[in-house]
Amino acid sequence: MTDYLLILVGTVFVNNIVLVKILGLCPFMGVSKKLEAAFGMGAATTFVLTLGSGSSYLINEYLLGPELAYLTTLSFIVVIAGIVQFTEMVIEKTSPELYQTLGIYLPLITTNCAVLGIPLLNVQEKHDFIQSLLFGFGGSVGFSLALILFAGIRERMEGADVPPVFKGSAIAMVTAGLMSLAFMGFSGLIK
Amino acid sequence: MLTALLVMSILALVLGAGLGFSALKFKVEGNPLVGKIDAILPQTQCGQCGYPGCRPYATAIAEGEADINMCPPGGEEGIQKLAELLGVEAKPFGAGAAPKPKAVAFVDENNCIGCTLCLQACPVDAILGAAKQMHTIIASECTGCELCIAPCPVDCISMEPIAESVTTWKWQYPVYAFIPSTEATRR
Amino acid sequence: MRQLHRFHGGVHPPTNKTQSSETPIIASAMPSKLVIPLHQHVGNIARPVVSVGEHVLKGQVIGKADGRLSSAVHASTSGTIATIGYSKVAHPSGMDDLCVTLIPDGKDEWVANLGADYRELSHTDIRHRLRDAGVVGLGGAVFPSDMKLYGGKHQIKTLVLNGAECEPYITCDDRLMRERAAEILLGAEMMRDLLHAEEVVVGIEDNKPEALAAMQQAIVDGKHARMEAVAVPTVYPGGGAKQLIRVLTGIEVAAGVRSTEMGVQCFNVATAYSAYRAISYGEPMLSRVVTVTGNVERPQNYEVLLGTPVAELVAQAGLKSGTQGYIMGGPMMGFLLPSDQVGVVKATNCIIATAPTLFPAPAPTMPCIRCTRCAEVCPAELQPQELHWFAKAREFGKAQDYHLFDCIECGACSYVCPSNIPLVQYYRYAKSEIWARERDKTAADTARQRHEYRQFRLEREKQEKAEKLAQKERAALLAKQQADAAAATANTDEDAQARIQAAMARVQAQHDATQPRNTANLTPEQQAKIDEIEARRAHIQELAHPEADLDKHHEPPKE
Amino acid sequence: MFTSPYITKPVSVSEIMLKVMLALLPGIGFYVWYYGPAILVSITLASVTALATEAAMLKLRDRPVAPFLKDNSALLTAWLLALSIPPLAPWWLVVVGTLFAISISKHLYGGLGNNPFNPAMIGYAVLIISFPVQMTHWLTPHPVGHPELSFIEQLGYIFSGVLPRGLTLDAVTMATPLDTLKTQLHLGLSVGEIRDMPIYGRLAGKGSEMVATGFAIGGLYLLWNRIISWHLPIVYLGTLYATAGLFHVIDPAHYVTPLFHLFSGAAMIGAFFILTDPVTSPTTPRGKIIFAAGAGILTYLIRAFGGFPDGMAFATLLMNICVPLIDAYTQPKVFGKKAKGAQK
Repeated sequence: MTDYLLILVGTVFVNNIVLVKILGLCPFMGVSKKLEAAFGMGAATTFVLTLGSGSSYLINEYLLGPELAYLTTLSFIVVIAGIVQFTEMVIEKTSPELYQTLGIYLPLITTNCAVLGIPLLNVQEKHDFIQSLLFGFGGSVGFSLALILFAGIRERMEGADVPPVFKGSAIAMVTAGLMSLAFMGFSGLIK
Repeated sequence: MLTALLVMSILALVLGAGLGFSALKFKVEGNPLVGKIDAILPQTQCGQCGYPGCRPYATAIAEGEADINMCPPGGEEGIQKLAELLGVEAKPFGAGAAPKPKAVAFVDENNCIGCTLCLQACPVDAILGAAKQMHTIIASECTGCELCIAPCPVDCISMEPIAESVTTWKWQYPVYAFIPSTEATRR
Repeated sequence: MRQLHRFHGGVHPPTNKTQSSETPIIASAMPSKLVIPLHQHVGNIARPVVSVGEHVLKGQVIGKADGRLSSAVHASTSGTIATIGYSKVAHPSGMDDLCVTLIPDGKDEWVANLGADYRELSHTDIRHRLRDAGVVGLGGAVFPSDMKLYGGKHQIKTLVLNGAECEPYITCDDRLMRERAAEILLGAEMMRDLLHAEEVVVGIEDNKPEALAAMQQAIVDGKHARMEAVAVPTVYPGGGAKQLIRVLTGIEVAAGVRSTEMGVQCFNVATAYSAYRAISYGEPMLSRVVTVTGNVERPQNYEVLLGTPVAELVAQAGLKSGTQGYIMGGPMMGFLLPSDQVGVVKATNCIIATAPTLFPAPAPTMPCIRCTRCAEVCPAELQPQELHWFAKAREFGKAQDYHLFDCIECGACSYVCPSNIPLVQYYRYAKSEIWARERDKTAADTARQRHEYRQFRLEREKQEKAEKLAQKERAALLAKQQADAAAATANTDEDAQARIQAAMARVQAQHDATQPRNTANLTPEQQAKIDEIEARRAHIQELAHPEADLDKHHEPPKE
Repeated sequence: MFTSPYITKPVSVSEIMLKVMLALLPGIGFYVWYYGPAILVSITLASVTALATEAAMLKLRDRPVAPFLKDNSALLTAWLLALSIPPLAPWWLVVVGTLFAISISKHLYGGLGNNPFNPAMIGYAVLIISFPVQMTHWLTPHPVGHPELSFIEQLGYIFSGVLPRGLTLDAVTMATPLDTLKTQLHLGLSVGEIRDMPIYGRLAGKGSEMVATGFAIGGLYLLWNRIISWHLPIVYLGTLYATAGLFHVIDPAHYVTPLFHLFSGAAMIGAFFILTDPVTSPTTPRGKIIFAAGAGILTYLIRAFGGFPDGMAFATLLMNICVPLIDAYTQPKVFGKKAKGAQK
C-alpha cells in the first residue's frame, strides 16, 4: 500500500514529469495561456495517459512478450494514437470551445513525449499492472498540476509590465525554469 | 516476423473497430462555433470582410476559410476576442482594412429624389421612404455600413461621425507616470 | 436604544468640517446670470419648453420631464431667457450639455404656485407633483425621488434618512438639520406615508452632536411616532446609502438590488426637506444649500439658486489668492469643475476652492505591491488590488468577475494606497468601457435581428412572387389550352400574333396621348446630362453588386 | 488633471520597505554578536549589487530610475538574501545570487509588484543548487568555542579566499544545526544524542537560536505596526509547530522537538520577512492561511525527509507558484452577497 502511495506522490511531485523530468514541454508551453484550457488539457492527458499506460502494460505483457520487445514503441504509439482519436471525438462532441482552444495540441497528445515516455518507463521499471496504472495516473496528474499552476501564473502575468522583448513565450520559458527550480526542493524526498 | 505482423494487424483491427464505432456515436452535427463567432461580430452587415453579412463571415471563420482580421467595424477589440475564442494569435488588420470612427448615414433631403435604391441596399432596413418620397435614416438603427452610399444616384448620402456626448463619454485610462505613454496605450 | 451594526473597512480622513459648520446658512446674492443645465438628474434630459427672449417667472417650468425616468427643470428666478444652447456643465467629462441661460430681472417674481396638505392628495398625485417640481435625491445621486417613493409590492419596514454626511469639508446637511429639522421631519412623514413604511430612522454621524440634538428635539416637538435620530460612528463612507442602511438595520443591499426589495428605502435629509417644500408650498426645486469652503476667506453654507455660476458664488465667500480650481462635492468623491462659469446644479452639495497648500499634487504613482490595505478598507468588501490589476490590463471580463460593479467609488482604497495609484479612476475607466461595450452589444443584437428579419422578408417576397408567377403561368397555360381548342375551329397562330401586336400598339398610343413624357422635348444639354446620370447609375449599380451572383443576400428583389 | 480622491494618507512603499528593514535589525544585531561582523560585509555587498542591478535593469527597460531606487525594495531583497547565505561566503557568491534575484526573477517580470516568485528565495535556490559546497560553510558561533576570526581575517577570506596561517576552513566553519541533525540521524544517532553535541543550545543551535529570536522580535514590531497581517507568520509557525509536534510525539528519537524547528534555519526570518512579501503572497485572508499552512508543511517535509537541510526557501517558492490559483479560488464574498440564496 505504501508502495503505491509512494509511486503516486513520487510521480506527482518529486519526479514531476514536466518540471523535473522535463518531458511534455510542447503542450506545457502551448496550452497554458488560459486556465480553462489548461484544465481541459490536463483532463484529456490524464485520461489518455492512464488508459494508455494500462493498455500498453497489457499489450506488452500478453501480446508482445520478451520476444517481440522491439515492437513496444511502435505498438504503444498505435494504442495511444487510437485513444487520442477517441478523446478528440468525445471532446468535439461535448465541448466545442475546449476542442477549439486545445486546437492542434489535442491530436498532438499522441506525440507528447510524456505520454509515450510513461509507458516506456513502466516497461523499464518493470511495474505490474496496478503500478503501471498508478504511474500513468500520477504522471499525468503531475503534468496537469504543473500545467494548471503554470497557466495560473501566465494568466496573472497578462497584466504585468514585462519588458516587450520578453513578452509571451520568452517569459513563459523563464517561469518554467524557475518553477523547475522550485520543484527541485522536492528532490531527495522519495528515492 | 509473421507474429509481429499478426500482432500489429490485430491491434490495428481492434482499434479501428473501436474508433469506427465511436465516430458514429460521437458524430457532430453542424458547427456550434458559428453562433459564438457571430455574437462577437459587430453586425454592421457591411460586407467589408468580403462576405455578404456577418453570419456568412462567421461561418467562413468557423470553417477555417477566412482570417479573423477582416472585420474593420469590429476593431482591434473584435480581433482580440475572436483570437481568444478560437485560441489563435491576434493579428493586425490587413492593408486597407483599418477601422474607421463610428458613423451614421445622413440623407441630404434637399437632393434626395426618392429613388428607393438605398432602401434596397440597407441591410437592416434603417432607411425610411417610398418611391418618389423623401428618404430618411433611422439613426438609432443605422449600423454605419455605408452600403447605401454607392447606390445613390445623386450622391445625397453622407456619413456623419458619431460625436461623444456627456452620456456616452468614457473615463480615460489613467496615465502612469513611469510607463511611457506610447507603451501604455499599446497592447 | 437601537442595535447598530458595522460595515467592513472604512477610513478616517481629516474631516475639515468646523470651518464651515459653525455659521448659519445665508442666502446667496442674486447672480448676474443663471446657467441652468436641463440634465441635472438621472434619466432622460428634460425637454426645453421655453424660447429665447421669453420672460419667465420664478418657479416656471423651463424643461419638462421627458419619459418615465426624468425630472423637470425650473427657472430659479424671474427674468429673460438669453440663450438655449450647449455650454460647459458640472460634469467630470468637462463636456458641453444643453443649458438654459437666464438673465434675472431682479424682481424674483413667483409663478402662481399651489401648496397643499399631502394628506389630502392621492399618492399618485403626490408623485406627479414631485416629478413636476423636479425633486431629485440631493445626496449626490440625483435620482428622481418620485421613482424612489414607490414601494410597489414590497413591504417597506424602515425609511432611512441619511444625515450622516461622511465626506470631509461638507456641512450643508449638518446646517440644514440644525436649522430646518422640523420641515425635514415633516417631509419624512410624507415619505413614510407614500412608502407605507413602519419606522423612520435618521442616521447622523457622531461628529455632529448639534445636528443630532436638533433632530431629536424636533422629533419630540413634532410628536413624531416611531421615528428616531441615531448617532452612527464617524467613519468614511458611513454616509453611503448602502453603508448607512447596513449600520442602522443590519441589512446589506447588494449591487443591482433595489433596497425596497429588502424592505428599506433611503433618502437624504435635504431631499426630505425639498419634497416637503414642493408639496406643502408648491415650491419646485429652485435652490439648494451649498457648502463653500477650501481656499476662501469665510467658509460658509449658502442657499444657492440653481444655475448660479460657481465663480459668483465663491466670490461671496472671499476667494483667496492661489486658488487653482474648484472641486464639486467632497475631496473623496468629487471632481474638478471644468470651468468656474458652470452653474450650480441639484447635485452640488459643496464647492471646494483648491490650492496646492490644501490639496498637494499626488506623489508619483508606483506599481501595486498587493499590500491589501485597500482590501482592508473597502466598504464593499472587494479586492481592489485585483480589480486594479485587471482594469490596468484591460481584462474587463475578469474585472466583472471580481465584482467591479459592486464598487461604489468611495475612494477609500485610493486614500490608503501606499503606491498612490489612482485606483478609482481605473474602476471608472473599466466601468465606462464595459458600458460602452454593452451599448455596442445591444446595437449589434438589434442590427442582427433587423438583418435577419429583412432576410426573412426578402425570402418571403421572393416566394410570393414565384407563386404569383406560377399562378400566372398556370392561368396562361389554361388560357392557351382553351385558345387551342378554339383555334381548332377558326384562327391560326399568325392571326393571333397580329392581333396581339395591334393591341399593344393601341395601348402605347393611348399611353403617349394621355401622359406626355417629360423627356419628350429635351434640349441636347439636358439629354446629355440624363445620359451621364444613367451611365453613372449603371456604374454605381455595378460597384454596389460586384458579385451579384455570389451575393444573393444583397440582391434587391426586383428581378 | 487628476481625479478624486484628492486627499491621500501619507504612506509610501519606500516607508513600508524601510520599516521592514528596520525590523531586521535586532536579528542582524544578534548575528554580529554571535558570528562576528562578516554578515555586514555580505549585506553591504548584496546591497551595492542590488542597487546597481536595479538601476541597470530600469535603464534597460526604459523606466525612471530614481523613484524605484528609492522604494527600498531592492535593498530589502538584498538584505534577505545576504541573511540566508553563509556569512563567510566568497564575495562572488553574494554578487551572483543578488544579480540573479534582481535581474531575472524581478525585472524580467516587470520589476516591483510584478514578480511571481520571491526574488531573495530564487537567489538562494539558485546558489544552493549551483554552489552546494560554498553554501554549507557556516561560521561557528563564538559560544561553541572554536577559534574566532577577526573582522580583517573574515574580510580576507571573503574577498581572497585566504585564511590565517594554521587555520583550515573546517576549523572555523561548521554545518548548520539542521544540517548536522540530518547527517547525524542518517548515521544512526538518536535525537537525544545529537542534541547533546556542543553546537546545540536550549532551543536549537547555539547562537542561531538567538538570531531567530531577534528576527521574531522584529516580526512582532511589524505585526504591531500592522505592516504585515497576522495570518502568514502565525499560521506558518503554527503549522510547522503542529507538523513537527505530530512527528515528535510519534517518534521522539527520530524527530526533534517542534520548538527546535521554529528556532532553526530560516523559520523565523521566513515567517515574518519572506512569506510576508506582499507581492508574492496571496491577498485574501483565506488564501494567506492556505499559503502559510502549505509552506509550513512543505518546510517540515523537506527538512525531515528531503535532500536539503532547510526547506524554507523551497517551500516559499513552491507556494509562490500556487498564489494565482489560491487567490482566484479564495475570493471572499462581497458586500450584500454573503447570505445564502442572495441574488447574483
